[in-house]
Amino acid sequence: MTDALKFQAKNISRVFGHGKKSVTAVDNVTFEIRDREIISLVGQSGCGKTVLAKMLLRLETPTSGELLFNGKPITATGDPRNHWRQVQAVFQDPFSCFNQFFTIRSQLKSSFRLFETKPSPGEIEERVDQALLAVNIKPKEVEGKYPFELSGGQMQRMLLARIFILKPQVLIADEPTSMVDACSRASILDYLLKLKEELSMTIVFVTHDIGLAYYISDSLYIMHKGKMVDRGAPDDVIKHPTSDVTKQLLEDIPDVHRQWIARGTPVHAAE
Amino acid sequence: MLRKNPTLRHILGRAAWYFVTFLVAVTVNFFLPRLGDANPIDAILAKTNAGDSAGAREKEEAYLRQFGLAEVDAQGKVIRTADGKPVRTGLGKQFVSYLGLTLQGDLGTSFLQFPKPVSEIIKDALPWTLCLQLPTIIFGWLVGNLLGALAAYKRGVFDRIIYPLALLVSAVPAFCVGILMVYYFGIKLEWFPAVGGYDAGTTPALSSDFLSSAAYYYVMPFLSIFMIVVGGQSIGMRSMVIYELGTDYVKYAKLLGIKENKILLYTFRNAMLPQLTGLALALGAMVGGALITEIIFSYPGLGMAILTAIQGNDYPVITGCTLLITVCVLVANFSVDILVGLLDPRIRAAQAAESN
Amino acid sequence: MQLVKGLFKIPAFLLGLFLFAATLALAFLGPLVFHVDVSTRVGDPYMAPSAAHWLGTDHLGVDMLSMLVMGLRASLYVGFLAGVVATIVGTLIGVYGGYKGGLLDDILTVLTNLFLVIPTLIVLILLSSSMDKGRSLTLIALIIGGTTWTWSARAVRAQSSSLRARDHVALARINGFSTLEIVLEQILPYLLSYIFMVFILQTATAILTEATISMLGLGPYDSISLGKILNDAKTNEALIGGKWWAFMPAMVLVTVIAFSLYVINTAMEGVFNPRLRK
Amino acid sequence: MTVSAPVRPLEQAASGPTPKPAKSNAVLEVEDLRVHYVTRFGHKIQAVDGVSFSLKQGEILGIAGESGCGKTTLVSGCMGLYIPPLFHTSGDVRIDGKSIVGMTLEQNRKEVLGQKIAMIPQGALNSLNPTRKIKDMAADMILSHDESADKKSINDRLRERFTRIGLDADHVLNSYPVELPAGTKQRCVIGISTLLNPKVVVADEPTSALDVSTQKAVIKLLFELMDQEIISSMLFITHELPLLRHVSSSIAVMYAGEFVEYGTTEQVIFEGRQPYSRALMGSMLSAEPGQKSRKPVAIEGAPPKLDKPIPGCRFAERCPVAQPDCRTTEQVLRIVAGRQVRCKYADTEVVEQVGGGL
Repeated sequence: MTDALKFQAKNISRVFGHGKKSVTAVDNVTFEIRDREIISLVGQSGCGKTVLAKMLLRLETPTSGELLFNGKPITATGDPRNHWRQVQAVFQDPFSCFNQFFTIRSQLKSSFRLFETKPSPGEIEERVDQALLAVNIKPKEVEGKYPFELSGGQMQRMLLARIFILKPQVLIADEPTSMVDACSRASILDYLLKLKEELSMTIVFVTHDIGLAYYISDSLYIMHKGKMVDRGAPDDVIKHPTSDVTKQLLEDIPDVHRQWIARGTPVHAAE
Repeated sequence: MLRKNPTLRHILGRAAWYFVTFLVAVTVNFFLPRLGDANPIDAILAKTNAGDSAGAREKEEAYLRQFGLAEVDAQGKVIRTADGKPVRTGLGKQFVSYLGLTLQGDLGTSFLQFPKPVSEIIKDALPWTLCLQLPTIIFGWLVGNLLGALAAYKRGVFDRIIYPLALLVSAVPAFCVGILMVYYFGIKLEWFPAVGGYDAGTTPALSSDFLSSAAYYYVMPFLSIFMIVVGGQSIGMRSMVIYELGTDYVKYAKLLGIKENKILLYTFRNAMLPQLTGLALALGAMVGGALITEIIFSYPGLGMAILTAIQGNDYPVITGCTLLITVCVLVANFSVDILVGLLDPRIRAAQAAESN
Repeated sequence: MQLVKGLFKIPAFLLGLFLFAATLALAFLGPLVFHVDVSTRVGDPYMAPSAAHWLGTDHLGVDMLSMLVMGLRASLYVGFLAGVVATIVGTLIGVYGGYKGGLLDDILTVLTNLFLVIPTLIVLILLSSSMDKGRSLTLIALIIGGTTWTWSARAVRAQSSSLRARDHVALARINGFSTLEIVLEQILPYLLSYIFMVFILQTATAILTEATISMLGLGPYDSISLGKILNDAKTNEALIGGKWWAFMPAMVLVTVIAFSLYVINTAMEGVFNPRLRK
Repeated sequence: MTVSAPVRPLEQAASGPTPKPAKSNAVLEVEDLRVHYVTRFGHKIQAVDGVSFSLKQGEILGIAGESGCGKTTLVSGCMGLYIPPLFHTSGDVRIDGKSIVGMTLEQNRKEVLGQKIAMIPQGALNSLNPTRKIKDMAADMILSHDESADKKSINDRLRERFTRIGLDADHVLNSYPVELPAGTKQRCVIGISTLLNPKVVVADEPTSALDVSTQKAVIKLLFELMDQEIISSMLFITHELPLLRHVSSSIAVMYAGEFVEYGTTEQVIFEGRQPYSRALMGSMLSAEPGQKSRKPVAIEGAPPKLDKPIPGCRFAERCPVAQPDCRTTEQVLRIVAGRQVRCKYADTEVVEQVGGGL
């Protein structure tokens, strides 16, 4: 089953606006995502990676091209909820991901509304506890707490706990590390790996940091101005980048073992 | 040329928008009074018909023609049915003829002061209203913004006095300030004339007698509107300046060691621009409030003209005045719109992006 | 909750609340203390205040205090009804347009902007002058509410369209919430304090507006209102004649209501809304 | 030293990375600085608690730590910006040998800010006045420090400086911020901050909101300003410790208001002797081929709040190798392996269990 394709995108594009004002966010992109694989969409801000992720989530529709999920068009099931049972997401800003008027726990519990057969109340409580423990949070710690009472790292883990409850086939992780302190990024990535290992999940990891992508993924897609400019297994992409964009991205990472920047280099305007 | 100049294109776009708004206002002006149960024209016609004298008949004929209420023949005579009732034109046709006349500047004839044209009544009243409201609102806006900025910047005692005071003044309805002034300064203390626009002994002319008496009568209505505008504007400006003082660019300017008063100018200017937009939006309300002030002081402007017209069911005068006020407010809005675009680079950039 | 507690520590808020409660008390508890009767002439026109008639009589010789209580009730009724109408219409249009976006939002925005620049008072004058006999208090309230909603719509729309882009809304969508549920659970709670403030302002504005059009002689035919008392005083020369009791108490009441509501609103804004503007 | 705190071993040691500053070339000297602020609820937070360092001519000092470690408060303290609710508790800050503590705000503005010590802010994008042309804001900056400057000379100076930092001076100076792309705005901010050739430049997370490519361009520009001797020394504040490998010559790791390790870049990055700085390094990821097998370890929890004194080591709560006595014994800065370290076990193998090592 490992070679089965989860997603297949054939020449998909997404254009916003129309006429002279139109902006092409995703430009004629073709790719596939295999089962039980972590793929990373890497690129600078504004490269179209988030729009692409939203299309996989069925929150945006491609303006042209074909997007298949499990071999069928993504819109084949009329009710998008069928899609969301199988494809879920965590977002960039954990603080804006929760509704500040409800407790964390009640918001986690609302995930169960996606279930076709809703478990009993007792089972719901139990499964929430399990999910919290899976992301290393003692259920007591957050009992009765509201989102603003937790730290950014904790909130990001709450989002992941939600995924442990829903157990979707595919997880779209849109920049889940960019709003957390540098030293807690690693733990977020570890949970993603855990989801893949323990729940056989397929994960789409969206990031601007090729280093993080390299660490976690089974294949890399490099995007630039709406186009896919490079792709392949991480080691191939890193060692033999075929596009200048990838080379530049690699070059720009402040690696401790390599000469990264030198005093006295000429300055060019950064446009 | 239009392609090259986004500002000009923006101005033309706004002008077109305001013209559409004007047409809507004209439509509203025509249809609203005809919605109700008491169509004033019918009421007036009933009154004139009651006499059934030759004079009344003639007057009725004039009304019907004037307002396009009845079908007329080639000679301009009203066509009548066998029992002498005029053949009424449809509402749509009436509207078309009303629209045509309005765009030509013909607002019809007054019922009460027949056959005086509405435009003449307005011509007498308008200068009073303009002279009272224009300087008051502009001057009050400036002073209000200055006080608000000072309150926000100085905080402390200054703020603790100005702010609640402004809050009180702005909450007091315009007519209450007017009533208080008429009662205390006009009647009890007799410092100023309580009502009217000029001495009964003088007639409107460019004589020094008339002008000095007009100035004397001007003081109280001016002050009463002025206070309200100052109060409202200073509250808005205060919160805008407080907001600006907390922005990143102010923090950065402080870190650069830029002088305090320079930074203040930054914040004042940037806080002023949204206030300008606020002025445009508030104009309608201000003009309305000021109309009531005119009535309190029996000031011979449009407010009094409307009041008299309402009391006498003088429907052409009512719609004429309301239309004129609407047009004034639209023109003022349009000017402020353009002015903000010219003064604020952020809005200019947004406009340029919009019209590309 | 902490915010609400904080609110009750602000002196200005407490002052506003006290003043407003006092006017309510006068309107609804007053009749328990003194006799209210506005249909009987109890004395000569414009009798000065006395022990029997604490605020004297009006131009017809009716007890002024009774007139005030009834007028106050009418004004509060108009303010409340118009405030509710304007807030509901404005919130519906604002939330819907802001959250949904698209063509209908564009149309609603154009419509809102259009009626924002046409002076409300003018529309009110035109409407009221055409309804000579049918101008009941309720109708006036509905007309005021129906013409002033544009302010709330504009304000609410701006807020809800900024909320729409937030991640918890996207998360609720992929959680299977319906649009209605999203609006009710994800958008409205954030707007609630804001909508309440809008309602307070709309109420204050409606009370002032009613007073204004009553001053123009376009007041309700079926009721006394504070504006009508003022209009009567003005047309029957109480002002020129120095009969202060005929207009001063009504004026003070209008001012106190408006002032207390404004103060409550400003205090709430300071607590709930320090940066929401952005 | 007037503070009667327990005698710090540091003061006896003369051979740290920053030996007791010789008056000759220390530009910025911070001596046992303590800064506190008062919260809305009246709690006193000792955000900077006894920090000492000195910055030499031509040196770049990196200050690293998580958010909530007191980095930003330290910056305000160094600039003399004691505006309530921020207060100076004790200690001294000297620039060019002259103390800036106790100056009035106006004196500080005129003589220190922008002139001797300048800040490159975190969010450069909103730092420029949106309704003022770049040249006017830059001119305001010059005029605020030198009232006699005439228009012509200011103009020439601006054109020369903006050209030197790689901008189209004529176009950029006559633009409003909204008309410029983000990268150019960033550059303008750096240009304006360094207009008066300040002795010390403080870069407070200048790159944290940027993607890697823009980050590199910003650091390149700062380097060039140093090469051209427009600026001479710099404090570089960041939460990404590895970045400092390429930026600074020495690094101070800050935790809970204190320096916990302070040494040369090589020492701190590659052979840290303090659990926190080792953990910081160990939590970072790298894209380098061959590094994939190395497993980064996150530091769980968050820095303490500092509203009440913490007995013992402040990091003990989160330290993976905390020993029973760590929570009770107060830790002092002492010299271990040629750098200052605040850990009782710094010279033992215990610390080496922390962080994977790179």
